[in-house]
Amino acid sequence: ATTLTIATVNNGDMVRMQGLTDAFTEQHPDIELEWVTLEENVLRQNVTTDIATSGGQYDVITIGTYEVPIWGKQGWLVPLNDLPAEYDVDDILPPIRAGLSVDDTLFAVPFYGESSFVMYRKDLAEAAGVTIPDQPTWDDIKAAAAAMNDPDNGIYGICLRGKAGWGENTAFITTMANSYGARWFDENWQPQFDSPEWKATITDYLDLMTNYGPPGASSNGFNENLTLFQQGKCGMWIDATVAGSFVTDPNNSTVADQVGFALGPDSGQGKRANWLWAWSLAIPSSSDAPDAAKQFVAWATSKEYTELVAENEGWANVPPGTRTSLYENQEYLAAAPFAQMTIDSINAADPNSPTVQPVPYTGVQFVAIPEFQGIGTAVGQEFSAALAGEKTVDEALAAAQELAVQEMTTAGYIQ
Amino acid sequence: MSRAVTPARKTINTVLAWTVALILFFPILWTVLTSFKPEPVAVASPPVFLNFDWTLKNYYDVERQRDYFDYFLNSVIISLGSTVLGLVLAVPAAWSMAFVPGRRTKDLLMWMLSTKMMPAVGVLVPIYLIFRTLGLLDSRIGLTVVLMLINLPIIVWMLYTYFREIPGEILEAARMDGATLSSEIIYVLTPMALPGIASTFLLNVILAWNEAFWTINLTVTDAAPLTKFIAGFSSPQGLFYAKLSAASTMAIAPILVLGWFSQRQLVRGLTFGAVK
Amino acid sequence: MSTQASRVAARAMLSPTVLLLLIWMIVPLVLTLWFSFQRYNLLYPDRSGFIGLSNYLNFVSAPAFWGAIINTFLLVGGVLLVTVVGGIGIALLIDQPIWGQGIVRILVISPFFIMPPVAALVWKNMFFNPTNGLFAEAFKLIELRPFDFLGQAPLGSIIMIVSWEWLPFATLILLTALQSLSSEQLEAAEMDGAPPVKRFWFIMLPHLARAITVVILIETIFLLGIFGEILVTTNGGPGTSSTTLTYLVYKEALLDFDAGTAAAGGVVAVILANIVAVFLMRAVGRNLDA
Amino acid sequence: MGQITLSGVAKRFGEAQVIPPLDLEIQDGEFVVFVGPSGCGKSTLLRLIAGLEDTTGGRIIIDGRDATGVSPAQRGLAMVFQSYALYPHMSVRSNIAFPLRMAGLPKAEQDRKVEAAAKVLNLTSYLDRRPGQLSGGQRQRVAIGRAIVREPSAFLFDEPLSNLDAALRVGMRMEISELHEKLRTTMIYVTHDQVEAMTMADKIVVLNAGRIEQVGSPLDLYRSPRNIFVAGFIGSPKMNLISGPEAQRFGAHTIGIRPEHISVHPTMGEWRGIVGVSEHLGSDTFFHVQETGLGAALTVRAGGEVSLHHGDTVFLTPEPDKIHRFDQSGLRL
Amino acid sequence: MGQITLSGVAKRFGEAQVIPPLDLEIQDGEFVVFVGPSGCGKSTLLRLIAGLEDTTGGRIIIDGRDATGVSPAQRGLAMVFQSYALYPHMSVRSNIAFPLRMAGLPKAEQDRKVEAAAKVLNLTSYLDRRPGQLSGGQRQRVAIGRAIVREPSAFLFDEPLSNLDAALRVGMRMEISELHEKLRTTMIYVTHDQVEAMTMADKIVVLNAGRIEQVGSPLDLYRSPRNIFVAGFIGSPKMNLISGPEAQRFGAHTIGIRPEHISVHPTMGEWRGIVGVSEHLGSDTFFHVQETGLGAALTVRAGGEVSLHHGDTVFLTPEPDKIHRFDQSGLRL
Ligand SMILES: Nc1ncnc2c1ncn2[C@@H]1O[C@H](COP(=O)(O)OP(=O)(O)OP(=O)(O)O)[C@@H](O)[C@H]1O
Ligand SMILES: Nc1ncnc2c1ncn2[C@@H]1O[C@H](COP(=O)(O)OP(=O)(O)OP(=O)(O)O)[C@@H](O)[C@H]1O
Ligand SMILES: [Mg+2]
Ligand SMILES: [Mg+2]
Repeated sequence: ATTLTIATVNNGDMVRMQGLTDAFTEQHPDIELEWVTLEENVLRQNVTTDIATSGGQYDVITIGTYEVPIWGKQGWLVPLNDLPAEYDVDDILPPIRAGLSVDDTLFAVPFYGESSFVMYRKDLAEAAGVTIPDQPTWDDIKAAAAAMNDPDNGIYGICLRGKAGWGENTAFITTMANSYGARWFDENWQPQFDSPEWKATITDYLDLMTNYGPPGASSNGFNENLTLFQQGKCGMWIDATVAGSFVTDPNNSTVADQVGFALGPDSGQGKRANWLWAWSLAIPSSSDAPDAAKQFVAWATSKEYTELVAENEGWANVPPGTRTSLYENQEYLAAAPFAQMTIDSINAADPNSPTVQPVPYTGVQFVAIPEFQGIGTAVGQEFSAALAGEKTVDEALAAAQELAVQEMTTAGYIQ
Repeated sequence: MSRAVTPARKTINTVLAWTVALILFFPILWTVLTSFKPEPVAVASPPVFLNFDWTLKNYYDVERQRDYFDYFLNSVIISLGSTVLGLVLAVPAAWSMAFVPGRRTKDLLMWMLSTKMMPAVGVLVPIYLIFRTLGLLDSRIGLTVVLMLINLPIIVWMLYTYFREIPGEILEAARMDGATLSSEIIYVLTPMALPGIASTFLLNVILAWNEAFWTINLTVTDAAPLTKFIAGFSSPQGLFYAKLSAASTMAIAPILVLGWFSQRQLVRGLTFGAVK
Repeated sequence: MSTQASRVAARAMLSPTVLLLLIWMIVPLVLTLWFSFQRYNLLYPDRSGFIGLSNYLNFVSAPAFWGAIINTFLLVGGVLLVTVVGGIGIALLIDQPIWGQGIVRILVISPFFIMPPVAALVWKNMFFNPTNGLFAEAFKLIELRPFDFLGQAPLGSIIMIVSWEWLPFATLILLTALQSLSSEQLEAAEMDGAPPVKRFWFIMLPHLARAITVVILIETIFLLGIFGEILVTTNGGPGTSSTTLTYLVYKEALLDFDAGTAAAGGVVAVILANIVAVFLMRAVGRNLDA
Repeated sequence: MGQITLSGVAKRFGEAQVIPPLDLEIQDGEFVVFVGPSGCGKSTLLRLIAGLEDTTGGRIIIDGRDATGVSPAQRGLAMVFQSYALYPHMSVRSNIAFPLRMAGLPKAEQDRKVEAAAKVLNLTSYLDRRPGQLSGGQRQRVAIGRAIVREPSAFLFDEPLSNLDAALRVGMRMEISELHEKLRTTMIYVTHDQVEAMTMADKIVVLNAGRIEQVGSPLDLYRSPRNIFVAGFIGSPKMNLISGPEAQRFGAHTIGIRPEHISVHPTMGEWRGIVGVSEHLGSDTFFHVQETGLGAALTVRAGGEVSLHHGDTVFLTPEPDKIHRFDQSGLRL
Repeated sequence: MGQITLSGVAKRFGEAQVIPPLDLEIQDGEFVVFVGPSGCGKSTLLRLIAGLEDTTGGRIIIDGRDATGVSPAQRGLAMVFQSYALYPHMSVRSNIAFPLRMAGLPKAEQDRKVEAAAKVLNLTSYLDRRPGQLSGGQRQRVAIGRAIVREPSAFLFDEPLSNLDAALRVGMRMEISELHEKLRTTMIYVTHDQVEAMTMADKIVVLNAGRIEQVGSPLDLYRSPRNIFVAGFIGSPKMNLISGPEAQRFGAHTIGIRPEHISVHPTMGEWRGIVGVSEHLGSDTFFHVQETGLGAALTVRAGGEVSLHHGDTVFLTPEPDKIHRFDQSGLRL
């Protein structure tokens, strides 16, 4: 029998998939599955080291929209253009599919996709006498945060990511910057942290967080904020659309029936603060069982699998954000109050034109170059230092600019 | 000083010592307690100590997600294997250094220790490439060897300090009695140094068990020990304190229990020559 | 016991260990040195070649570099201070006759058995977390605004975690050393009119000198390599306020996958570690011989 | 001054009564030696006097003041330990100065006193060494130096010479005796070496299982031991003890006669026996004479020139006035 | 058999010539004792014979066979160490059986031999104990037992009794002598205790700084020491040595006279002096007589009954035929 070693990230959907693979192995008795489930950072380290050195340890890997284009270009991933017809590649949401392709060659299939949006507490908003429109501006958000903030009772107006990391605070702040008209690099790859747009972004971000945010926000990531929101400690939370199902899950959320959703805010410049991300399954070229692996990834991202989940766990729990057909399914739309907002958010994101001004890179909340992980994290650390009160806005931006210039020069983008 | 300690004095000491001990132990206790709480209770404010609905659900969830036993087995194999292998190499080496010391013996020892100063992250890529070439990635053997090499200097040093306490005359006596070198080591030295060897063994099993860089980076599934197990629980989505606690408890319990049962040997031997 | 035969045997029995360690040291070191002069980013297999000292320049001129060196010393020094002072205190305490000595000892040494990742996760989430952590709850109890440990005092918090992990080790060694102090010496000092504090200062502390050096040596070796705790708790931040040298190398190696710069960083770290080592070994060597 | 009185002093460790209540009077300036077999309580008694152990009963009076509850440092006594108990990390000078430093004496005075003590003890050229660099005898002298500078009212020694080799031991023995001669301070000295006891003591206290068997001058004990225990303990080689008919002939249950009080003759004498092992020391020869019909082999001391061989028959004659007689319960008659 | 010949045997440790080339002949069955001051090379010489150290020169011939390069186990010698060097983790039985086990003897035979040795040494009832549960003397017997079972051609002892207390030492001394009497195997015995040397040896080898000062029977050495070193070393208390005019009167550079060969008289005699420290042992008294005008204090042995006090004037008379005369270079005239 063939053994597939599958590296996955330890989030709820992936863990759920592990529980449902009997269905797959029954169909494919000659394939055995071995799971490596890791925290995101560890997963990325392990998988990158392996794939870059052709270690050949994995047959299926879970990677994001950031890695796929880079690795695809390197020839490290097996092309997936030959998936069977019943897979219905065309059903995949176009922005997602675009993010997972290089020159029209698909290198990974999406397991779930997400954008970001605003989640808020209807009850608190009502009590505070504010309304949050479905398409809010940052001013709306500020006003609402101020109104709902009640730290003496353990309720904070807004929870945002503060923990340093290119996939953590940098991702969020980049989308915010996009909506403020800022960009990472100009067309000559010159870092732009010295621009007024960035200064406005960070100033507002810090204002929000220091005035209305929870304590210790500089170490809050997705998960910390999720916990806070589920405990009812946040008035608003702007984060991944997948959180929609968690905050409305009565088993884990104390505020399940009080959550409202809105699109990512804008500042009237035509871009909204929302990202695009898909955890996807890909097959390293170094895999020794690419065919079996293909069968697996096709199964795991198929409509059939979606139905399987729906059958076993309910429609609210199916992996969202990958297929058009899902958002046409009435059962799903009924079970998932956040579904419409999710698909709208996804469709509002454009990896090829993330911000107001032109940029030389693709990616909404990241820059799809290999150096971005390092730079993005280092910049994120500066922001989190500013959030922790260690630096002023200007110092943080100056430091970000300096290190970005240095890295980009070293990497040869800036001649 | 065997003067009677007054009961008052003893009481004060006892209270103080217990306070310190409980403070130091509290994080572990809290983790274990939390592992039995339902997730919402785990983050309840104010914190709940004992009066909650004790549940094994977290353990069940954790076990359902991962085959704990596979990881556990790897941890056992790798930590015991590397320690035994290390001892096999180190006993003769320490014999040489302790009983036939040369002018350079001290330097040699210090050099061995200095090999531990190389930051592991800096050499990960070279080692990974070597392992790939040798086909040792994700193999218990490879990991065992690496952990053995990492701990070898410590093993040698510990054994060296114990051996030096053994009077050379006893080995000479064995030699006069017709023992060959190997009989001398097997029948005389090793049994005599047994407390020291036991303590070395324990310390290194603990160090190997808890090693979290090479074990995470050089394994995938086949050889993955409990450190890798934990790496999958550090922050999943949603409330996770209770599950994290359950996973943590499962990862540390075996070595903690081993440590408790053998703490006497460990404490007795843990001197590194600090006590003459 | 130095007959020709035994010397030959000694050399034969020492050589496997020495040889293995030599290989274990030399091979990665040589490869690291080689990489450190190469442009070698795992993510750009095509861009490679000799680039002289650029990697070193990059590493050393990174904005975080000097801060990292200072942080490294602060971390190592801080943990050493806490564990040695605390270790002496606890050793003195549990050396006294008390009720339940065995259990107290078991409790005290327990943190030593905990895997560093678990320790870091538990401390971070269940203690330091400013909204859900126990410390926050404690602050609330005394009506204070919760303190954001990892945000406001990142290095201090990490020192606290690492000290917690290493305190038992220091305590154990110091306790054994303390127990080896002949009671006659203490009695002599008592007869000589030294009150308890002076007995500690003039007799016990000098007696512990050797043990303290050993604790410092062993801990330093392990502490210089610490980055897992940092990774889990603060990611080196906020800013670079908890970035140490090792963490910086980690960042190059496993975040940027820049094997070349990481190698250069590794070499720099090795050099610095060895400078520390030379001082340490001198001190220890002297203390161990005496 | 250094007059010490123990009245009813007792010590028990848990269940074990190590010292049953005992009384003892030590005069100022006396050199008192405690002897007895191992484990008889010599050290314990000394430590009770020093204050290093608490008594479980009775009172210790030092110079007329009840010192029972007083801390060791306050009793004004100095102790020299078997292991020397020097502070290994301090120079000889600092070791000797330590009690003065603790007493808060000015530095200059400390130096003066240390120099003076060093001179007395011939340590002047070693003052800057560490104890580890000294020979056993020198270490012992440092320990004594540390005791002297305090000008205690009495010195307590616990087997101070037992870690030294034979030759050094003889030397140090004399040095301590001379020191006593010079200082005339009370000294209490524990040993289990009876040569030390005999040669050094003004007064020997023989202990056995915590009880005092006899107190007296060395020659008193040698000449008129109060019981068989003391008779056997004092004198080397041991006194020959004979029970049975021969003893009854002297109207006693047991008689004792020391090896040096028996004369040897090849052809005539009181007892007949066969030479066993003989030990020639040059100056003397000790013969072990077997098959005497007295129920035990006798040890006999003869001059260095006497030449007898293994298996020779000899005749032995005790000096009649040197025969010790003991009753059934072991007491001297 | 156990005839051992050293010819030109030398040993250096690095720069230090510890043993300059020396020759020595040991006959089969002899009991040879090496004595000398600490550090003179006694142990080193013994270890050279045992093969535990390599010689740096010369040849060691055992029973006519050149054993210089032979491993310790092959030389057929057994050694008893100062520290006993018992295997603490083995029972007494296993300790004694160890050499047999190493030689691969069948189990039954091992048992037989162990029982036999245990019987000789009175260890039968302790066979199943661990060394840690034995007293010092018993341990030493086990060490000897381990040596006996190998039926070696010679026994080597390195200060086997120096860790025992005085009383036990005397007993074990006799036991070893008796063992030699019984086995008649060559024994080489290192000690720095001259009483042991005198009482046990057939032949004493006096070493000084690695050189042999004199070889001879105990009484030879006592009566006619070849030089001042031997004269001072053998005999206790030490021989009194007098140089200067008084020695010239006897036609020598230095004369020596032992304490036991000087008689004391309160009013008349050859030399006049003042009594210093006196040591009363009961059986004997040693007086240290000062201010004799001879350039040194003299030690004098008198009977136990003689009563002289510190400061008394006494007169001393040496026995003329017991005066030893030495020339300028210290050699006997
Ligand atoms: N701290 C203690 N706890 C219990 N028993 C003790 C303690 N110290 C001494 N003993 C017991 O008291 C008795 C007397 O001991 P001590 O040390 O006074 O004897 P000693 O005459 O000095 O012997 P030695 O000549 O061997 O030094 C012994 O039986 C010993 O076991
Ligand atoms: N392994 C060695 N390396 C260097 N020098 C040594 C060694 N062993 C012994 N010596 C030196 O050789 C000399 C003789 O030592 P040895 O042990 O033979 O003396 P010894 O007569 O047995 O003394 P003791 O009576 O103290 O046992 C000493 O000066 C000693 O320092
Ligand atoms: Mg004692
Ligand atoms: Mg010797």
